[in-house]
Formats: sequence, structure tokens, C-alpha cells
Amino acid sequence: MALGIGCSSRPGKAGNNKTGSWRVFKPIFDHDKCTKCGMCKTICPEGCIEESEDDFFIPDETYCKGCGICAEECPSDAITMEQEEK
Amino acid sequence: MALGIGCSSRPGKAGNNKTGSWRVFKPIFDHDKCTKCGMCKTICPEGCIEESEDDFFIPDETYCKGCGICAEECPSDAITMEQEEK
Amino acid sequence: MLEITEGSHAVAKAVKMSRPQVIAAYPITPQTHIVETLADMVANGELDAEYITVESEFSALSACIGASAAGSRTYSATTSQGLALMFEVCFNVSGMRLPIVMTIANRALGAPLSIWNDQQDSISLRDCGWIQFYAEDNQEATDLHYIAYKVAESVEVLLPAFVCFDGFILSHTYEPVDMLSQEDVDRYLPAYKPFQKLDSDDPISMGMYATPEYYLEFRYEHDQAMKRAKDVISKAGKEFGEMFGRDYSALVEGYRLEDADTAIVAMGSLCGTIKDSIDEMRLAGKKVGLLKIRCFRPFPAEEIRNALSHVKRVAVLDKNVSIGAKGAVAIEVRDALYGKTMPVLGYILGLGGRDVRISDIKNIISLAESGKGDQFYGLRTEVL
Amino acid sequence: MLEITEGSHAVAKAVKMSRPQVIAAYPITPQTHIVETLADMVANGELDAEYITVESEFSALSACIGASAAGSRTYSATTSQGLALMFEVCFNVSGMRLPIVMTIANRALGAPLSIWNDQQDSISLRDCGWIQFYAEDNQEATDLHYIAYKVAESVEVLLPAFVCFDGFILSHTYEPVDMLSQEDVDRYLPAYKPFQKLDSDDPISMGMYATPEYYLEFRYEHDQAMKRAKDVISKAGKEFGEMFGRDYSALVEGYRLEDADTAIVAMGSLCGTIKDSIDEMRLAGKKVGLLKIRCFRPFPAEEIRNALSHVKRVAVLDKNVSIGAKGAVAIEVRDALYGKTMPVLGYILGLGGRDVRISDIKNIISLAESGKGDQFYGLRTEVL
Amino acid sequence: MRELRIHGRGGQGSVTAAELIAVAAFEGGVYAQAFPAFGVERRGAPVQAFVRFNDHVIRLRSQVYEPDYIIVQDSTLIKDVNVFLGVKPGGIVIVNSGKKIDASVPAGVKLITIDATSIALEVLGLPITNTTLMGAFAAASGEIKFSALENALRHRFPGELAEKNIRAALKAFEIVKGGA
Amino acid sequence: MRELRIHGRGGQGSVTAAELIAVAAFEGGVYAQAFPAFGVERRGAPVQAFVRFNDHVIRLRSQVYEPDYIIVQDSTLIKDVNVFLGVKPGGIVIVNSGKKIDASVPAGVKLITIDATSIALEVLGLPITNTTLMGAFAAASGEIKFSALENALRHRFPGELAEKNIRAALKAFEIVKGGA
Amino acid sequence: MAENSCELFDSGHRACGGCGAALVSRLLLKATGKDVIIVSATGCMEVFSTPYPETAWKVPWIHSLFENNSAVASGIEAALKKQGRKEKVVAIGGDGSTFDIGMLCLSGAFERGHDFTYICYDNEAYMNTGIQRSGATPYDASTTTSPAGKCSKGNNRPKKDLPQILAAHGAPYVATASIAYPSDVVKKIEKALNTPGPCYVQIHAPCCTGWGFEGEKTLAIGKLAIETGLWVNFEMENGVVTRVKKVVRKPVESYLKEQKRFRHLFKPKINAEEIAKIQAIADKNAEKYGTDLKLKSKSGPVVP
Amino acid sequence: MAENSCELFDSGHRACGGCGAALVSRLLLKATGKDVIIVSATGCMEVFSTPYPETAWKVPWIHSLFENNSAVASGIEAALKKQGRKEKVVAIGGDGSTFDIGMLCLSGAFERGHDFTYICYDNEAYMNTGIQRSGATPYDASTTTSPAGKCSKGNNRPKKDLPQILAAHGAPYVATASIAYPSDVVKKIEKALNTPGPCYVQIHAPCCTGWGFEGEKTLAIGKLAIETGLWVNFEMENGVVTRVKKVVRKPVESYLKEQKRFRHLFKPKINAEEIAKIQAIADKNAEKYGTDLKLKSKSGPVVP
Ligand SMILES: Cc1ncc(C[n+]2csc(CCOP(=O)(O)OP(=O)(O)O)c2C)c(N)n1
Ligand SMILES: Cc1ncc(C[n+]2csc(CCOP(=O)(O)OP(=O)(O)O)c2C)c(N)n1
Ligand code: SF4
Ligand code: SF4
Ligand code: SF4
Ligand code: SF4
Ligand code: SF4
Ligand code: SF4
Ligand SMILES: [Mg+2]
Ligand SMILES: [Mg+2]
Repeated sequence: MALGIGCSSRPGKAGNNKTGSWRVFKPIFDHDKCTKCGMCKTICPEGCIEESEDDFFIPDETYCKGCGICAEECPSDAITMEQEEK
Repeated sequence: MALGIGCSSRPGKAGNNKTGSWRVFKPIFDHDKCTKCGMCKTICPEGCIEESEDDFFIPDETYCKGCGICAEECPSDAITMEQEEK
Repeated sequence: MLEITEGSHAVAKAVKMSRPQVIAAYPITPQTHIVETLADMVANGELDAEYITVESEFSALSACIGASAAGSRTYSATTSQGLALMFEVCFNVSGMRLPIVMTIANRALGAPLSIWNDQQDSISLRDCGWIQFYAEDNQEATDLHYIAYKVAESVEVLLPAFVCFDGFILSHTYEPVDMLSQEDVDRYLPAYKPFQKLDSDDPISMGMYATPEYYLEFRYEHDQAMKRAKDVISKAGKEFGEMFGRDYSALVEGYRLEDADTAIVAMGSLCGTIKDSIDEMRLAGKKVGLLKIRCFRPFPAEEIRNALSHVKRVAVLDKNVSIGAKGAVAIEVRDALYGKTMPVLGYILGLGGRDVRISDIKNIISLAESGKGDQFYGLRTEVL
Repeated sequence: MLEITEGSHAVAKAVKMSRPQVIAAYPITPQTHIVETLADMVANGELDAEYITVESEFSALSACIGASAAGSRTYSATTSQGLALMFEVCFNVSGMRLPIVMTIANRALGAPLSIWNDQQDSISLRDCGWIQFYAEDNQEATDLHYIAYKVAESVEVLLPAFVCFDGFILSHTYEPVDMLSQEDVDRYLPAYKPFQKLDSDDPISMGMYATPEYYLEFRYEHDQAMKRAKDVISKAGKEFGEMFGRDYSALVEGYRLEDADTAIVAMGSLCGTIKDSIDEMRLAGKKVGLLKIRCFRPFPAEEIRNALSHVKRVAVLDKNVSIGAKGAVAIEVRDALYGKTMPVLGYILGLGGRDVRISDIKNIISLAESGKGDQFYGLRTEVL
Repeated sequence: MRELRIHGRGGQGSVTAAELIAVAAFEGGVYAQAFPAFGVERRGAPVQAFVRFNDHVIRLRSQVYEPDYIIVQDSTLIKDVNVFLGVKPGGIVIVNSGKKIDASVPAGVKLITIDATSIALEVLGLPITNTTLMGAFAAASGEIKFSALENALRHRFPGELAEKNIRAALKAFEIVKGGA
Repeated sequence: MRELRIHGRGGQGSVTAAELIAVAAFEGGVYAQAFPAFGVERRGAPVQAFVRFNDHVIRLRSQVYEPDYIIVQDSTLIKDVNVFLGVKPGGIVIVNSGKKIDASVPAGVKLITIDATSIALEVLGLPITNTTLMGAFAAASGEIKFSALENALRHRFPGELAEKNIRAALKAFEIVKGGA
Repeated sequence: MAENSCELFDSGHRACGGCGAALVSRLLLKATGKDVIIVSATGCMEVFSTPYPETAWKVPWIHSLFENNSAVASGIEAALKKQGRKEKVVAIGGDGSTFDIGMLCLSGAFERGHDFTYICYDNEAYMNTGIQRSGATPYDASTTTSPAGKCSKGNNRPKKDLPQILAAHGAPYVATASIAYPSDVVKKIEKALNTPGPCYVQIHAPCCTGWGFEGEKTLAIGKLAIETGLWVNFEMENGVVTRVKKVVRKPVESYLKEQKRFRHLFKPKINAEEIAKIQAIADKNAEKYGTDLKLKSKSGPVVP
Repeated sequence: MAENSCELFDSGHRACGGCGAALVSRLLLKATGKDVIIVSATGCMEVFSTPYPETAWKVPWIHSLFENNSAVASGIEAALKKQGRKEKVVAIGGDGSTFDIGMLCLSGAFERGHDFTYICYDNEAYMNTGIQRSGATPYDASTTTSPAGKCSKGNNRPKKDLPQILAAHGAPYVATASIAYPSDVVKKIEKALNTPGPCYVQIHAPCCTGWGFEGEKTLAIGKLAIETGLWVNFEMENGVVTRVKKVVRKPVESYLKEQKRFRHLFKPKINAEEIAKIQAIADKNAEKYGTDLKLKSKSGPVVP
């Protein structure tokens, strides 16, 4: 691998850093309560909440740091944080 | 003479530079017209107009650059600029 | 008193005991712990100084100029980008002959940005007319601050001084340090008496400009002051030794050098690792020694020449590089040894925090023995 | 076409013909005439470039970073305090591998402030990873700009370059200069094709930071690029010679050096005066020659060693001083000559505009012959 | 010279643990050196810290590559970081975990697991395990005396906070001592 | 090599005079070099400028210490500046003055006085004497042809301004030629 | 690996969990879309998003130094103009880089009138280096260089009024926003991008690590700042305030007590005098910007 | 030699004859008296007054660089405070050092609230280096870096509003003055010195050399600037304009046509369009500050 001249790089490698390993708590999404408002996706600092095929929102565990913002901000209280057993 | 540490100096040497030699025109003060208002002294950029014993104002030829401000600003038109013959 | 403490805290304490009256500094990793500790001391009334939280390093050192010119003992600390930003001001301080002391927690210079240790920052300011000390460990880092003030403020010198210690490697390391008491410090370093100052009772103009009639002479005087500093450092270091048992009279220090075939030359914390390596190599029968440069400015050319005259080869380790040339220490050591014939080889290593291990030192000695040098050492060729 | 013109104007014309797309500069004596001329060209539609009147040199070079990274050929000019203020940015530009060309109208560095010539400014940035050219006269100053762009932008190099010429002494002097035509320049220096650039169609991140895993390798690559620049400079200089009759393939140039006993080493406009002095001394039977260093970074150590191997003594003239050490050129020349035995003596002279005359050069040769050197030359002892 | 490596996450106090262990060792007359793996890591990211113990002055400044002791503050790290890397034969690894560890320790290395989180929660009311693990380390390694640890904690933390931490450490100390 | 030194005041165009003389000399096939005494002088302060003339390339970069020619733009300078300093034996000094100069020129040096101010006032309507004195210099020294001076002035100044300056220079040229 | 094409700011970055600044990055790129060039100053955002070679930015991005993002942006803007390119130019920096060390380049770029948008993510201290005071640090906040202590109540200067300062530079559009209101952030950035000339958007970005609260509260804290009047969301066009977020104000305590940086105002005992001073700051803000929502009842501003 | 003890600024300095900045030096020291420390930035004033060893300053004076007088002053102020000394601290710089390159240190010092007075002598360009554009250069003025030419009408940016910018920094006293009214200059400096905190006085100092007029007209030109409304003399206390010099306004031509820097607006032919723009600037000033003297007659402002 050659170095990127001047310490430059193309996008695409940030994902190598799997920040999911930082997580202590894990957001659990309750699709029964979810109104699909999309707030969680908007405000997740990791940008790791995706819309699934059925319009529900799910966190990408590879990157979710378990910060709990989504749970705190979900207007429908559809998300709860649980201590994770890895 | 030792150098002033760090290129410092006590006051008193600016006068070594006799800026009167720069002068081409020379201010001539007409004491008959002068009202002794002091404006000329206030505004001379050289600070070279002195009050004489009889309260009149006279330029110090050693430093007067002949800029003509005093003549221009004298409220009594008591100063005229004359080309100097050195 | 011997106490175990973080390097930065030890330095901050030494600074506090030096009784600076004005501190102006700007945070930058890995200098932060020093200035945070000082801020805390001020906030808690343990240190009676004006602490200016400036908006940049440029202002930090500029504020120090003002404070020092107004007659106060003055302190700052920085590193890397911060020191680089001070470059113009640094030349100014020294040319104005203001005895400011500044700690440098050595760190690499960008681009690329790196917060990790090497000595590019202070080395690249080697022309700027400041005294430069490099500490091997936190004991030295601490003690050198007292010495720095004493030398800087001496009327024969009147020059500012860097006390450099390796960022993180020393600044963030807990280890035992023998701290002086305030009384000891006061005995060694009396209250500051400025040589001249801004004072309306005796006005002077400072920092005037010099026409071609005077400029060369001012630079000469500056250089002479730096040369006089050599003796003053020796005396101050000796006095320190006499008072407190640790002698810093030498600008360079040998370790197992007397009978060495191969001498390593290095500065800063690397010297510790090298000493351990030397002990190991000595056990294996290799006659290796170290010449540590503690004071890089004034440059102890003669001392280096004397100390190395007998060795068969010299390996100079540089935690810096003058791009397109070599490591700065190697260049100057070769200059100092000009006329000698033993090979003097340079190795650029440890840049941007690349760790240097005992095995690395041994490898370098092997390289030197086989005549290979003047190169970067420790490259991960797989990423090139 | 040979025309008589001011050095600054000649340089400005050369810059114009190099077709920079963005110019950002901040006025400082004695660089002003260059940037004023360029501003005038833009104001009159003779030069189709964006001219940014920045608020400081820090921003000048920072704006150049932006412009160069966005894919434009970019130019700046400065000197002294201005260059000093750019110090941090200079390391940044080179580490980011942006091929910016900057003219340095060499001037002394304060304190004390001086607007007059020496070479402290660019010399004190010798570590910063820029190519450094020094011009002897305005012909060279002009030509070197084309070469600088060509070398800087070459994919083997991708490094910024200083073109240094002595402030006032060259910048403010009228003399005949052979100016190329725009067609000639276009043939020699084609339109700029950036190696990489900020572009939303092909996004990259530039100026990332390097952890200890990568930093050393980036610095190594930077240094290697500088070393590769040697060949590229030679080639570009040769090509220039082939096209226009003035060959710049050599990084160092001898004058009556072949049979010299005493060699003078110098850079910049001093070389002219030295050549006249040599002619006079030769007439008087003294075998004196000159080695002029045109390119100081990359440092042509081998070339210097080869050129000087036969002389009996070397006198290095430095218009700079690394306070507490020596002149920078002397140090590096001695490093280059390490292992040789002839005396290499340094003379620091001409600082802050102190005039250097033929008689001074002759005096220095006498000093060198009597083995006296490593000193300031030309002090007015009466003011010390 | 003996060397210790502590694995944890940003915010878990691994650096503090290293420092306090060094302080305690120093009180016991040992020359100690503690330092973090210098980095830009933020809260939650894996971090490391190191301690060296020696009978005389420590001059070595390289990082620790072959530790005699390893403390793992958080068993979830094991999945992502090779926490056992380089451990010396005969070394001791202390892992905070309430369960059996399935990762395999190198041969000849002693593995101690202790549920520091539970202890901390119980005694401190917070899942902050660094001081608890210090107690375990004191017991397992013998490098530091518990009384020295107590002093170090009292010196660092104010009043009741220090006492709580001491209690947590002591609990771990006794468990490990008992188990050993 | 011949050398010229011009004395004047900031604002009187001494540097321009030096440049234009060099330009004219260059047109005549001479290698010329012109440069100011670099300084921080402001309007009114005494200033100097220099020109060198040579048959081949000029490499020398020092200031001029022993001029062959001296031009003094303003006789009032004589009192304050040693304008004759270093003048070569056989040299020529041109002083702008309507009167006899009482300062004593070194032996063997030719002194030419010319009332350039009056000429300038008459022809240009301004007391700006630099171009007038160039004419005098051309006549006295023979270093530059008048036609070359004309070209230089036309190149530097726009239209009528150039012509006026040429007329002033010519007047001085003729006076000096006549007087010589 | 999450190859999410609409998301221009990649996961895997190294911000603390719950980082407000990380959310700014995401919202910024949502507002700009791909036709933008970002210039980032040194600081948390740069550090958490671009360790070589793992950049989180999928748009052209450049970092040069801590102090010069506005100047770099100036150069980019000039180059784009010369090349006839149409990308928008955005400079982004933390409050330290913006309020303090970057002021030279910032003031210069605004004076020259370059067409670019400057975003300050304001976490009210130098976070990347360990929570030191900046010109944006609020009154009385304890930081590592303005620590509360025996002789100190924390930072002793009011927050620098940079929006006003830049408006006085003649900036056509100046706005403040908060990550607590994400769509407002996006809207204001879009407006700045579409206003010719130098525009400024200052975004309140609470920092759990530096302010001392749990990461999940990041937006909640941001809301409290606005609800107490200690942060005002407003827009200024050509120097005139044109839009303000109105609130029913809460007492400042409700904001202060949630954060460790203000703990010394409550422990060991409540420092009513200092809290009153902070309340006065909020009151002045409310008055200056007219943030108080008049309730239907005629009870006036709901400040207890 | 003129040993004039009341005169604290010595004759023999090297300013051009008729220099407005030289008059500022004299008026400054008249206002300060001897118990002051002056910090001077690089620029004409520093250069004409302090070639070694001939200083014109009879009070303590220091110069360090072009960009840092505010920071040096900060350090002096801190040292004096620590030493219990009472001298006033004055930083002085030209418009280039103040508006442009000194902005970092200036903004920082004002943000920190040091007790000092900053004086800007505003000659509206970098004069010391040969008349280059600064942020204070007025619209359309031709300078060597904003030359009028085929594609240029001179400087294309309006004058930076530094008084307003520093007022937005919370400066308790901000004033503008002109050497055309010397006693007003002295009064305002005195007021600044006696107001605790960072104060700012910006003094219009016409430069015959740089603007292109005869030295004797220096004060006259200064008056015209005020009479045309292109310069407004005012005071601001805590951000509020408290005093304005009112005038019966003249058209801007009367000011412009006296100066070479505006010659291109009149020659080869009158550029009415540009002059109208400049008139609009004056009109805006007049409106903003309310400078227009209402004459007894009901004819309204006397703008033709
Ligand atoms: C010249 C210089 N000085 C200091 C630093 C160290 N430094 C890097 S980031 C930073 C603080 C950044 O603060 P801010 O801009 O508020 O961003 P944040 O980290 O809070 O996101 C500092 C002081 C530097 N990189 N360069
Ligand atoms: C860092 C730096 N850049 C540039 C200069 C060159 N310089 C010296 S004075 C000056 C202009 C000063 O302008 P101003 O502050 O307006 O003062 P004036 O000369 O107009 O009185 C400049 C550009 C310098 N000394 N230092
Ligand atoms: S915020 Fe809550 S309700 Fe809205 S989409 Fe997310 S989980 Fe569903
Ligand atoms: S816990 Fe935090 S990181 Fe994880 S999905 Fe929710 S907001 Fe995103
Ligand atoms: S200004 Fe005129 S009237 Fe007033 S004192 Fe001077 S000369 Fe006399
Ligand atoms: S002419 Fe000028 S310098 Fe002379 S006295 Fe009058 S105002 Fe002063
Ligand atoms: S310290 Fe604050 S701003 Fe920095 S990454 Fe962590 S939460 Fe974000
Ligand atoms: S150029 Fe202008 S400001 Fe400078 S000394 Fe001359 S008149 Fe004064
Ligand atoms: Mg911040
Ligand atoms: Mg100015």
C-alpha cells in the first residue's frame, strides 16, 4: 500500500473502525411503539440508524456506541437502553 | 559607546537628526497679525513651535520641515511660507 | 524530597517555586497538564501570579514580552504547532534580550499533524537565539527550570531559554522526582531583578530598529551573549550540584564513554533507553557509550569534540530531520568533529511518536559498525 | 529579449508568464514591488488571476494552500517577518505536498527590526521541507521561477519552492535581464495539471493527521521527494538551457575553481561581488575560486564535496547566523566535507544590510590564509 | 524489572489506576514508572496504560511489549483487542468479569477473573472498576502493599470517596488473596 | 566601469533619474546597473541613488564609494550632506543651483552648476528637476546619448508629459554642451 | 461495512458516544449535499473524523491548521471562481478555533467578502486538548484553565459575542442554532449556503465529556440552554435580527445543575450570588433578542 | 537641541513633513502625560520615531512586532497589576496593524478585558511599505495593491467597521476622532485612559504622501472628510453611540478631488457612478450616526 501523498485519503475507510466495540449499553427498538418518525435516525451522532425495508429504524451494531441519545429523544419512548453482554 | 541591550535606548537622541535640513519652504511668523492663540504650536507635527518669552510663537529652524501646516491653519493668517535660500 | 509524580506536575511545581509573576500560555497537547496545573495553583491561591489565558500562542509569547519588559519574571510553555506559531515572536524575544523561560513538551510538527513526540519543533528553532536545554528524565526537566531562570537572567547572558522535555514520554509519565523545597529554590534563585524595564520614572525605548550601521553589531552581541552563556550554565549547574547534589555543570555528559569504540550521541528521553541498551551491549562485550547533549544552544562543539575524540565511530540519533539534508544534531556533530576521520553516521528515528526500543538501539549499533547510516531508521516498509 | 528593468519587475513578469491562477500575498519591504506589479497587471487585465489582498502573511500562505489544493497554480511572495509569520504554514504546505512557488526577497529578521538584506529569513526555514533556490542576479532570479514551478509540480517531487533573491540588492536594482516570451514560457512550463485536488466529483480528504503508525513514513516520503528533486532540478535546468541558452542543471556552480587554492562558498548576490574580487586577486597571483550554491534545499552535499575536494582551504560566507552555533552554510559545508582535512572557515557578514565590498572579500581571503575564521566579519568595533 | 499493562476504555480510569499503582509501589520502596499509551482516544474507545517496577532507577522509555502483569478492566475488550499480547510466561492476567472467560490465555500464564463491576456497584454505587482492580492486582502480584494503596487512594481522592474506594479495593484484595 | 551617485531628497525623483539614466545607457549598448541607497527615508529627507556603467556585465553589488559622476538635485543638500565624498579625481559634479556654489570641490574635479529648478519651472511648470538634470548629465558625461534619454522618457511617461520632460532635459543638455 | 450512500459522514468516527459535534458533522453534510468543499480546523471534529487513512468525510475535505480555516477557504473560493466551478465552500471550526486563534483569518476573510459559509460548532471550550477555556466559554464555567477554586469561581469573562462581531463585519447572514433542533440547523446552513458573501452559523454543540453530563442528554442539555435563555437561536440579515426562537423561560439553575462544569455553584453550597449573575445574563439575552414568549395570560415573562 | 520638557514627543523624528500620524504621537502624549507605557506596532510611526538610538519618545516605549501590540500591552498590564504599579498602558498602531494583521491579538485582548487603551492612527493604508490597501482603505481608493486600472476602480471593499466590531467585543468606550480637531483627540484619549477596561480610539490621520496632497493640507483634508460624512467623529459607551460631531454636509467630491488616490474618479473623465456610490456611503454614515446638522431653514440636510 502506498501512502496517500500529503497524508490524503479517499473516503471509505472510516468504517474500519468498528465503534460498536465501545458500547456498554445497547439500544433496543420496540417496533410496536415506533411511529416511524425518523427522529432517531436524524439525531444519532454515529449516523448508524438505518431505515429497514419495512420502514422501521434499526441501529447498526457495528458502529452504535450506545450513547443513548436515540432512546432519550424518541418521542414515542420506543427505544430502551440495555446493558450488553458481549 | 556600548550598544543598548536589545536595541534599547534612553530618550534624548532624536534631536541629533536635524530635520530642518529637509526644509524647502520656511514659515515666517508675522507677530503683528498673531493673536497668540497657540494653534500653530498645537498642530505642528514636529512639535517645533515654541512660545517665546514675549508669548509669541516661533518655529525652531533646526527641526521645522517647512510643511506649511501652521501657515495653513493659523486662524489669523499670521504665517506665510517662503522659499528658503540656504 | 523524593516524590512520585507526573512529569508535567513536577515541572509545574518547579515553575511555581521559581515564582514567576506573569504566566501566559495557550493549551496544546502534550503541554496541557503543565499549564492546567499552574492555572489550578493560581485558582487556589497557591501561586500568586497573573495567569493570562491568551487566545493563541502568538499572543502568549507576546504577552510574555510585555510582562518581561515591564520587569516581571515571566513563564510560558508550548510545543509543536504552538511553538511554530511563535516563531517570529521567538526571534523577537531573544533579540530584545528578555529572559523568558518556556517549557517545550517536544512534539512533532505537521503536516501531517501529529500530537506525538519528536524534537522537530524546538530543533527547527535552533537559529532563534534562545538557550535550549533537553532533559533526559523528569528530574532533569524539573531542575533545569531553576537553572534556566538563573542563566537567562544573568547580566552576562540576558537571553530566553527553552527547557525541552519529550512530550508524553516524559510529560505524561509518573516517576520519582526529588523536588526542592521553596526555601531551597529561593536560595538558589533569588527574586528577579530586571536589568532594565519599562518604567515611567526612568523611561527607555525598547525594541527599536537597527539600520545597517548597527544591525550586525546587535547580532554579534546576541551571539556573544549566547557564547558567554556556556560558562554561566556551567557555573549555575555546578552551584546547583553543590547545593542539591545534582551537578549540571556539563553541557554534554558521557555514559560509559571513556573506553567506548562506538559512541551514540542523543538528546532527551532517548538517552535513558540508550543507557539500558549500552548496559546490555556491554554485557555482550560491545564497547558502546553515550554522549548526551543536554544543552544544544549554545552548541557545545568543543565539548563534543573533546568527548568523542577517542572513539572509532559515532552514531548520532536525531528525532528530527532537516528535509533535504539530515538530522540537525548529526550535521552539527559532524561540523564539531570536522577534521577527524572516524565515521559519524546519522539515524533519523522516533519521529511522530514512533517508539524506540532497546532492540532498535542495538540494530543501529550494528548498522553503524557496518558503516551504514545517514538514513531513516525503523521504517514500516510495508506501508511505503 | 534583453531589457533593462528592476529586479522586482522582472520577477513579477516571470510570475505572470508562469500563469498563476491564484495569487495571495501581503506587502512587506522589500518584496512590495513584486506584488504591486502583479496587482497592477491584474487591475489592467494583463494577468488573469485571482489576486487576494489578505490581512497577513499567515493568511497569504493559507489561502495559497486552499487554492493549490483546489487545483490552481498558486503564487506568493514575502520576506523576513512575513516569512517568519508563515513558519507554521510553511511546514504545512510542504507536508501536504502542495507545489506552491514563493519568492523571498531576502531580508534580516528582527529583533532588532531591519528592512535590509541578509538571508536569515529563508535559512531559518531550512528544515521546513521547501526547495530553496538562491539567485545571484536578476537574470537567475527570473529564470528560476519557471524552473521552480516545473520542479515543484513534477509528480516525482510535488513540493513547494522558495525562489530567494537578495532584498534591495537585487529586488530594487535595474539591470539588463533577458526576458522570455510568453510562448517560450508556455513551451517550457505547460498548463498546470494538479496531481490531486479537492473536487466533489472525486472527493478526497487532504491534510489528515498521522498516528505513530504512519508519521515516520510520511516524513520519509517527504525527504525522499526532496532527494528526488535533485535530479528533477538538474533535468529542468538542463532543459531550460537547451531551450533558452542558460543552463541551470548544476545545483552548485564553480567560478575559477578548477585550480584554486582557496575556495569561497557563498549564495546569492554576494557571488557577483566575489567574482569581481576573484578576478582582481587572480591578477595579483592569488589562486582563489568560488563555489556558488544555487540550490540549498535539497542540499547538494555530494556536489559540494566533489567541487571542493582539491582546494587547500575553504572560506564559507554566511549572511545568517544560528545564534550560539555558526552560519548555517558553514555548518552544512563542513558536514559535507567531513573526513577532509583542509580548513573550512566560516565568516558571518553582511547582516542587516551591512554592505560587502571587494576589499572585504580580499580581507577575508587573507584571514582564511592565516587560518582565522569562524567569526563575524566587518564589525564596527567602535560601537560595541 | 517487572511490567504491567492495563487495558480499559476511555473514561474508565486506566491511567489513574496505573498512576496509583506506581505511587503505591513507590511508597513500598520500589522505583516505579507509570504512563499511558499516548493517544487521541475518546470516552469509550479502548485505551492502555503501563507501569514498570524496578529496584533501582528506571531509564527505559519504550512502551511495554512483554508485560509480567495485565489488567483488563472490561471483558468486552477481549473480543476486539488482543489483550494478552506479549504476556511473559509466568505472568498474571487479571480480568474483570463475572463469568468464565472463554478466551484462551497463553500457556504458563495465570488468569484471575474477578467481578469488579459488581463489587464497585455494591461498594461505590458506580460501575467504576479501576480502584477495585488495583486491590486485586495488589493481592495477585505482591508488587504493592495494600496499605500503600490505601495511602495512594487517600492522597488522590477526598474523604469518604477515598474510603469507599479503599473498601472496594480491599474486597477485591481479599477475594484474590483468598482465591490464591 | 564608471559610477554615478545622485543626491536628492525624498520625493525629488532621484531613484527615477538613476533608473532612466541606466535605461538610456543600456539603449546605447552599455551594461548599466541602477539602484537606490536602500533606506526608510521619507519625503524631504536626503536620499541617494546610484548608476554603474560598464562594457560588459556588472556583477559588483556593493554601494558606490568612489563615483566618477555626482548629481546634486538640490544645492541646499551641500550644507548637510558631504555630497562630494569619494569623488574620483577627474570626476564631474553637477549641481542644481542658480548661483555660484561656495562649497569647494576636490581638486581635479569638474563642477558644473545649472539652474535646473528654473528650467523645470519654466518648461514643466513644476520644480521637479530630475529629468532636467539627466539632460545635463548626458551632456557632461557622454555616458548616454540624448536620443536614448528621449526614448527612456517616452517609455516612462505618458504623451505630453514625456515631451515636456524631454524639452526640459534638452534645454539643460544644450546649456551644458554649450558651456563645455 | 455501512456503505450508506445518502449518509455523507461515515460511521466509524472516533467521537465520544453522544457527541454533539459529531451530530453537527452529519447535519452539515445533510444541508450541503455532495457539491461542497469542507475546510476543517484542528479540534475534536477533525481528530475524531480523520486519522489517516480513515476519513469519515465522503465529500472533499481539507484540514490545514488550527487557525486558518477561513484563509484556506478564501483560497479555495478564489480557485473555484477562477476555474469556473460551482461547489459551495464551507469552513468549519470549534469555538476555540473560531472565537480565539482563528480570529485573524476569520476577520480577514469576512472583511474581504469571500463567498463562503463559516460554521462554528460551539462546545464552549477547547475539548480536543482537554477542556480548556475559550472565548466562548460561558461565565463561571469551570475548565482546566479556568478552574473553580479557592480564589476562582470559574471562567470570569462573559461569552464573546461573535455573531454580533461578524455582523459588524458586514456579513449578510449570521445565525445561531443548536443541535437540539436538528432541522433548524439544516435550514440555517442551507440559507447561509445560498446567501452570497461570507455567512456565519454558530451551532451550540453540547459536549458530554467536557461539560460533564451523560451522553444521552446531549440534545436535552441543548434544549435547556435555549429554554433558560443562556443560548438564543436567532438569525441576522445584514446586521438586523430577523428571527428569534421564543421560549417560555426556565430559571438558569435548571440548565446549570445538570453539568459538572457548574457544580461549584451548587456544591458545597449554593452560590446564589453567582447564579444570579448568570440569570442576569439570560435576562439580558432575553431582553436583547426578545425571546420571551408572552403567554396568553398577562403575567409577563415567565421568569420566576 | 530642542530640550522642551513639556513636549514628550521629541523633534527630529523622520516623518514626512505634514504627517498626520506624527501629530497623533504628539497629541497622544499630551493626553497621557508621562505616567504611561506605550506599545507601538511596526508602521510609519514606529519607523519615523525610533531608529536606534534616536528615539523620539520620552516616555517608556516598546515595539515588538507588527501584529502583537495588544498582546504585548496585555502582558504589561498584567505585570503592572502584579507589581502594584499605576502607569496607564497604551497600545498604538496604524490601520494596517489594527484592522488587519493585529486582529488576532486585538480581539483576544479585548475579549479578556485588559485595562488598556488602544489607539489606531488611521491613515487608511499601509504607508510604511508604500501605500498598500488595508481593511481601512476607503471604497475606490487607489493604492499600490488596489490600483485603479482598466479592470479596477481602486479598492473594491468598504472600510471595515472596526469601532463597531470592538464595541461588539464589549469595549466600554469606543471613539473616533480626527487630527483635524486636536483638542477633541486629546479629550477622547483622556476619556479612554480613565475608563477601566479595554478602550479604543480610532484617529483619522491623513497622509499627504499616501493620499496624494500637499503636506500643509493635512488638517484641511481631515476636516473635509468629516464635512462630507466620509468620516464620522463619535463616541460609544457600552455599545451605545453617545456623542456625534454634527456637520453641514458637503458633497463627497469636495473631499475626493483633493487627493490623488481618487484621481481616477475624475480623470480622464468624471466617474459619476462611482462617486454616487461613495456619496451613498456618506449618506448612510450620516443616517446611521445622525450627523446632519439641521439648519434653521427647513431645507433639510444640505446635500445637493
Ligand atoms: C497553533 C496551535 N495551537 C494549539 C493547538 C492545540 N489544539 C488543537 S485542537 C485545540 C482546541 C480546539 O478547540 P475548539 O476549536 O473549540 O474545538 P474542540 O476541540 O472543542 O472541538 C487546541 C488548543 C494546535 N493544534 N495548534
Ligand atoms: C509580519 C509582518 N508583515 C509585514 C510587515 C511589513 N510592514 C511593516 S509596516 C507595514 C504597514 C503598516 O501599515 P499601518 O499599520 O497602516 O501603518 P502605517 O505605515 O500606515 O502608518 C507593513 C505591511 C511586517 N513588518 N511584519
Ligand atoms: S425516534 Fe422512536 S418513534 Fe421515531 S422512528 Fe425512531 S424509534 Fe421510531
Ligand atoms: S445509542 Fe447512540 S449511537 Fe447507538 S443508535 Fe442510538 S443514538 Fe446511535
Ligand atoms: S496660530 Fe497664528 S495666531 Fe495662533 S499663535 Fe500661531 S501664529 Fe499666532
Ligand atoms: S512649517 Fe510645519 S514643521 Fe515648520 S513650524 Fe510650521 S507646522 Fe511646524
Ligand atoms: S470531547 Fe466533546 S466534542 Fe470532543 S468528541 Fe467528546 S463529546 Fe465530542
Ligand atoms: S507616509 Fe504618510 S503616515 Fe507615513 S510618515 Fe509620511 S505622511 Fe506620515
Ligand atoms: Mg470547542
Ligand atoms: Mg496605515
